[in-house]
Amino acid sequence: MCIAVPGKIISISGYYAAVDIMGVMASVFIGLLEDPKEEDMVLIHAGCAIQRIDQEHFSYLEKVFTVMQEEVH
Amino acid sequence: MCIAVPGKIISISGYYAAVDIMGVMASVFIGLLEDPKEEDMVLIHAGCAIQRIDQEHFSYLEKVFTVMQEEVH
Amino acid sequence: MNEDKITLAHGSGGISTRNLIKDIFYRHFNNQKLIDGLDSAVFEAQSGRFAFTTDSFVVKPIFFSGGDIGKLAVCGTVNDLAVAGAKPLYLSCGLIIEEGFPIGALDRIAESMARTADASGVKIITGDTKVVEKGCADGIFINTSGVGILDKSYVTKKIMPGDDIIVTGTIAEHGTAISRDRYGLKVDGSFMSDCAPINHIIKALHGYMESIKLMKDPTRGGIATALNEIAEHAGKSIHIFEENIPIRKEVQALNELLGIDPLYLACEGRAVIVADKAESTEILARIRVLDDGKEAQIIGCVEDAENTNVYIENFFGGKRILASLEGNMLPRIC
Amino acid sequence: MNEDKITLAHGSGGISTRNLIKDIFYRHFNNQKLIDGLDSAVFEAQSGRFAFTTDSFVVKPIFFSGGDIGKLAVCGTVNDLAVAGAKPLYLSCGLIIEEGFPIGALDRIAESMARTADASGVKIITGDTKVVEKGCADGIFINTSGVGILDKSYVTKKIMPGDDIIVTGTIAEHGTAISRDRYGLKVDGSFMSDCAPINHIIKALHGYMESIKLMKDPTRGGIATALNEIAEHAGKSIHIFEENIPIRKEVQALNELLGIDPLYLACEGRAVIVADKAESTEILARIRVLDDGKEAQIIGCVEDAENTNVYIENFFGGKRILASLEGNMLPRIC
Amino acid sequence: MGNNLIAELIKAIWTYMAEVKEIKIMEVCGTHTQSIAKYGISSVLPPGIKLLSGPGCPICVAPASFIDDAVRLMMMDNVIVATFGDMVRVKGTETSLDNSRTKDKKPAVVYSPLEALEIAENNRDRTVVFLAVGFETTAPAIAAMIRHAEEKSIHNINVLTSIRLMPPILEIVLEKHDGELGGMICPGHVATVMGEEYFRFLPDKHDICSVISGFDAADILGAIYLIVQSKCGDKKPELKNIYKRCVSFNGNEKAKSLMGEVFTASKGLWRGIGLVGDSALVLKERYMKYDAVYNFNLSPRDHEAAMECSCGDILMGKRSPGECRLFDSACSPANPYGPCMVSTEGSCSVYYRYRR
Amino acid sequence: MGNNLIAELIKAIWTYMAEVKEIKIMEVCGTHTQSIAKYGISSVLPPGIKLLSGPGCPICVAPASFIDDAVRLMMMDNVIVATFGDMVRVKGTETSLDNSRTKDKKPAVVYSPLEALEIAENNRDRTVVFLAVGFETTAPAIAAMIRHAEEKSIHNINVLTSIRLMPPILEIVLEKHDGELGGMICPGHVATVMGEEYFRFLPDKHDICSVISGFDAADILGAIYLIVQSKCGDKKPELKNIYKRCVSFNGNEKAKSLMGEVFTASKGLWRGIGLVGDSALVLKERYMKYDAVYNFNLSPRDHEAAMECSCGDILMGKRSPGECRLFDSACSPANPYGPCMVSTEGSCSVYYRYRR
Ligand code: SF4
Ligand code: SF4
Ligand SMILES: [Mg+2]
Ligand SMILES: [Mg+2]
Ligand SMILES: [Mg+2]
Ligand SMILES: [Mg+2]
Ligand SMILES: [Mg+2]
Ligand SMILES: [Mg+2]
Ligand SMILES: [Mg+2]
Ligand SMILES: [Mg+2]
Ligand SMILES: [Mg+2]
Ligand SMILES: [Mg+2]
Repeated sequence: MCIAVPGKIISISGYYAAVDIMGVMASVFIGLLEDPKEEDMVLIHAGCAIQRIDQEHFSYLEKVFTVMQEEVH
Repeated sequence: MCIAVPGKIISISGYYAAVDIMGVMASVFIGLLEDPKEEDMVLIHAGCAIQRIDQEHFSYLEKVFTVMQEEVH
Repeated sequence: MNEDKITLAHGSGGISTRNLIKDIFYRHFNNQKLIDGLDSAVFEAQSGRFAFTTDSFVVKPIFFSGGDIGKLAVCGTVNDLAVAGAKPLYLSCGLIIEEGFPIGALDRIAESMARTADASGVKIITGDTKVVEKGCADGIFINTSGVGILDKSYVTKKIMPGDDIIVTGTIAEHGTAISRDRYGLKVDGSFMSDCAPINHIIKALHGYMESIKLMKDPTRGGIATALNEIAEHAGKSIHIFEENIPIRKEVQALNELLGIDPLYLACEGRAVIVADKAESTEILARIRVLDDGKEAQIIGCVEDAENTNVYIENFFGGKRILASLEGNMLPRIC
Repeated sequence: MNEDKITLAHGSGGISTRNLIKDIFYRHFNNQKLIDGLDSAVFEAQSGRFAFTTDSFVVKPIFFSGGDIGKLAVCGTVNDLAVAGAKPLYLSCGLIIEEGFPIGALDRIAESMARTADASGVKIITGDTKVVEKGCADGIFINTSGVGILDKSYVTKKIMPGDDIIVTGTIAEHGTAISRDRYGLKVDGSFMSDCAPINHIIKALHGYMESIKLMKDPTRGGIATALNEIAEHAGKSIHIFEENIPIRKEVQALNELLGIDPLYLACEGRAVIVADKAESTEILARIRVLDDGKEAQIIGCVEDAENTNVYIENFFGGKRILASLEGNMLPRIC
Repeated sequence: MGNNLIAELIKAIWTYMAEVKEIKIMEVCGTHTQSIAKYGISSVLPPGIKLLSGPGCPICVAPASFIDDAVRLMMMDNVIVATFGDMVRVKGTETSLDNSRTKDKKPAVVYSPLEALEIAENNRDRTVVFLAVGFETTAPAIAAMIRHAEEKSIHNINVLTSIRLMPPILEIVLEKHDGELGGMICPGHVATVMGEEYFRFLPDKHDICSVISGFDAADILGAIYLIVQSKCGDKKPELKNIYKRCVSFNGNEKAKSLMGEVFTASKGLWRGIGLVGDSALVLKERYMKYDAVYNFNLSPRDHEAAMECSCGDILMGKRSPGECRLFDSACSPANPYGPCMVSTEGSCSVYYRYRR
Repeated sequence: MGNNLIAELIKAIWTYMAEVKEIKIMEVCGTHTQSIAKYGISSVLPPGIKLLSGPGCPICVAPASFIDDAVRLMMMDNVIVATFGDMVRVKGTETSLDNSRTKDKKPAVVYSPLEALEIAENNRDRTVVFLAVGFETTAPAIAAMIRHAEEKSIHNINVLTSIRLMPPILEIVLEKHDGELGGMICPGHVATVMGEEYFRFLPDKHDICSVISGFDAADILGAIYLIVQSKCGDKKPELKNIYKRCVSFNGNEKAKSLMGEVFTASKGLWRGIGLVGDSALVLKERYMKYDAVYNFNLSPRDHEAAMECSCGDILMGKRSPGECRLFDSACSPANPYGPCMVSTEGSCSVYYRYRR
């Protein structure tokens, strides 16, 4: 129901930010975020950043999987 | 200023008549004529018969010309 | 087909487009070159000189007395090939259709194209269908392009003073029928477009190609415009005798009623032929034995004035210049 | 030209039409066959197999990133001839113009057509101009038809399981650029139509024609639709490897943003080639040495399933059917 | 004599012209102008005969503001403008009906005023405005249409009138010419409606030989013959009627009374000429409800901005079209600037097509 | 492990399924449905896993009367209807925006609600009606647009809302299923906004193993892995979040508070399902001036005529699209009848394209 794509904030100007989405620079509304900053990775839906992406959790699934599989064996 | 063509009344129905204009049958308004009749030759302008044509005067110019030319010689 | 209107999907290039093409065009145009064709159709031909032409058709109304846009689209291109001295071989059909156009009407048009193509011995071997949004076109537009191979004995030749000018039939039939239909005029009488392939007429003149200098079909702009184009092409003036121009009495009458000059109204099944004087009467005779050539006439000849005007002379010697069409024809009353 | 808009008189067939044709088309297309042509253009050719194709172009916007309707109209037909294995020779140009269209824009379009024709070595030798009332068309529509002569060594051949499928460059460039321009998306990045003649690519493959089974240009409906057409033509299934499809990162990104599948977006300067496995890598190498062939890839191969489906498989072995386009592509958000 | 008549007439004209040498003849009616061109009449006449075209095209003389109003009405959502075809391409101050046209808002071209009424009957939710243009010939047809609307209680028909009368403008023409004109060919169809007597004032008051003529080649040549002949010897200028097959002494009484019932004379603005008293027909008070000027609250037409166009002089026969500096540059049939170029029978348009 | 993760996940799933044999898993989100199809997920899974698609496409569940109103508004002269692309082809009772479109009256397709506001700014003489459709993911963007309109005093923007909430409809789905479902893949982007806790009720109240997942192949396979794994041995159903990179415990507080500021929950009509209490977001009283229903006096949407379409059952996972008797006859992507066929992520449309 809600296509969203990740992007990186390059520069901010008021409610909008220039965001790099896999090489495409788009103007994205960032008024839904608390204190957005340049370099932040954000999730973009309907032209709005709806959340900051937590890069620390990029491999979360892999970690969970590894732990669980190890438990079995 | 006023293109008009001759035609012959074929049949009458109220304010309108079927008129034969050189082989074309057209519906023509005849409300401007006093007592129009079938077989009448009429002069048609803007979809209206504006006058009955007096067939007796068809050769009027020719007659005038002949008389005048004879006068000279 | 469980839908009755053309939708944008029919022009998307996807499944709907393919189905439409199969259901309508493959069925009616039905020939192997079309069905085999992918991006292009393929045909074989011997060495020679080829004729290539194109025309788009935007006629309103789409269905008119004596024809429809499909018949017209085939005749128009067949005739442009024919008057170039070519035997028409293959046609393309490019459609631009307004969203919402009735599929039933499209089917009738395709059927009419197929019938006319058959009658003139050509095949429609490649096509394209585009659909545009409602309001972005007016019903349907058809482009046909055509390829033909030239009669070996025919080349356009230098037009000389004294050459005769033949018209193969009565003029202004198409333009008059369309005007009548377009303006919804309440007149009876036989007004039918002359829309027809004329390649068989040209074919009948095969033996005379050495004496034929130039041919044209007097479509848009009528015979007046065609004659002016010939004069300009020849670099000579033309002298026409008004009395000799074949025109039906009813056509004359309706145009007089409307204040329109029939010399500027389109023919869609006639040719104007410039022929060497020495053979022009024979050529005329050859045309007149054909069913649709009975009304053919020599209407004038080429002259050697210093200009490229077309002069038209009437029964008592009154002469005027017959100019090319300017603007459009509208019914006049004043 | 002292007027700056197209009027109905420009389409009347009279003097205004003639002047327009001379001022714009004779000037830009400037070739003797066009100028000599009366009802048809005439050209000579040797015996052989000829390709004939037609397409109408109704693209909006008329001027887009990387091209315009005129360039597209020439490329489209040149490429349809090229992928049929033909050397493109001559084009026709049929215009339908809405009354009020700026003559300046028409001039730019004609100039662009002429430049593209030059670049691809074809001549526009016959044309037609119709003008329709304001509101009866949307700006300008262009039909081009084309004639080419087939490479003697090329015939379409039976497609066999194991044949490779090559695409000559990155996909979806045209469709993406047009979407960006049409919806006025506020994104930066290099989005340019790939609109270009590809006949020189096919020409470079002259030595390999014995090994080439079929070629297609994946225009309307994109590569997905072209592959389905090939599968249906071959009566075989096709297996594509998603990873091998050349697509620029920005194009991928913008389409992800819009929720559009780039496999359904038009290319206007690419070919899909079905080649015998034995020579496919050599053919690929031959394409890759060309300036505009560097991104060419073998994207999959023909299989012998019982159906004519196109299967697409991804990096982890996930497989699905890639159907033909249904309906139209619109940007999605949900 | 039959068709030979024409040859005889031409011969006689040449004979008389040996004596007369030079003569200017004005044809008042645009349809005469057109016939003269169409039949190539000038080409068979001696060079001493100069044919001038008078103010006889109702399209030519309609003021620019009339077109402006028509365009404005056409652009209204609930209005259909119905008109004779000729009016469609005439430019007003800036544009024409044709150039303002869109797919949905375009003029309905009619052949008869009664067709406009029919359109109104079939479109009861909209107002049809008929552009009522013409001279005495057309006025009865327009009057009949208004009477029909009244009888049938059709209230969604309006007329925007620019109906003009012949005698007042001819007075002005003849005043300016002051004896230069050798004769006048009178409009046969105006006379058909109004009667022979309507033009009696021409010889009686202006001492000019006048011939009421039809529109065939023989009719026109006959009129020229009579005028040229009258110059030989010392004859008093007369009114002659050689169109007796259509023109009676009193004309069409029924048509005249209908005109009188619906219209009244008023001052009228002539394009390129100006205001002329009693030269227009406008709706009588009691038919005001059909008047577009009244219903749409349009400004009265009582003056017109000066134009660069030479139409005024052209209409007066004081200049020929070729002498207008706009001719064939800013003004051509494809892009008419002045009114004489737009009607196919306007002097400039005819000159452009046939005499260049 | 990297890309190898996927291979490992698939292997593990096959291993567990040797024990589990059969399982039904529902993905609620339409974007999940689409990803599953796009990645060919089913093709790498053991045949015992049946993936069902729930009511997670906001386009699919908008009532027919909503489209009817949108079409009516679009046809008004002074209204511009702005919408996400997906809505354009959906049929209402009779027709869609697409099929009613003319050259001048067509929907403005926007990618963001804020674009609709821009259109309003640039067309001050017209009213822009934005078709505000979506779930919790989209609602904050719509709320932000309304707040912006307020701040900038733009009064010519309206919204026609069909915003739906997940929990109430999931309650209904799970009531009907009554233990048949082996697990639930929770919508990752709804959770992004609302937080992990938003779906806690699924295991707690309905005893179903639930995984909040992203949309990559690995994310989806990971969710399936976790669900299948949870069936082995006697484990208590849990809520798991493997989309931690986007989904925090409480979600986006700022977005949630903005939603709360602008919207309030209300009963909502779901196409093919009926009225569901507290399942819709509508404008709060104080933002009523932006409500198209209020401004254009539209009828409330509280019931819907029965449809022949099986959408209700499809949405519930009780039938597969192939079982609808309209499928591929009266209903296809080219001519969609029911809502599940129109969105490219609607169950029927996806099924039509990829699984036939
Ligand atoms: S040429 Fe044109 S501008 Fe000049 S007088 Fe004639 S109509 Fe008027
Ligand atoms: S196939 Fe069409 S009608 Fe049937 S359930 Fe799906 S969307 Fe509804
Ligand atoms: Mg989601
Ligand atoms: Mg192609
Ligand atoms: Mg042609
Ligand atoms: Mg032609
Ligand atoms: Mg095509
Ligand atoms: Mg021709
Ligand atoms: Mg083609
Ligand atoms: Mg093509
Ligand atoms: Mg042409
Ligand atoms: Mg008259």
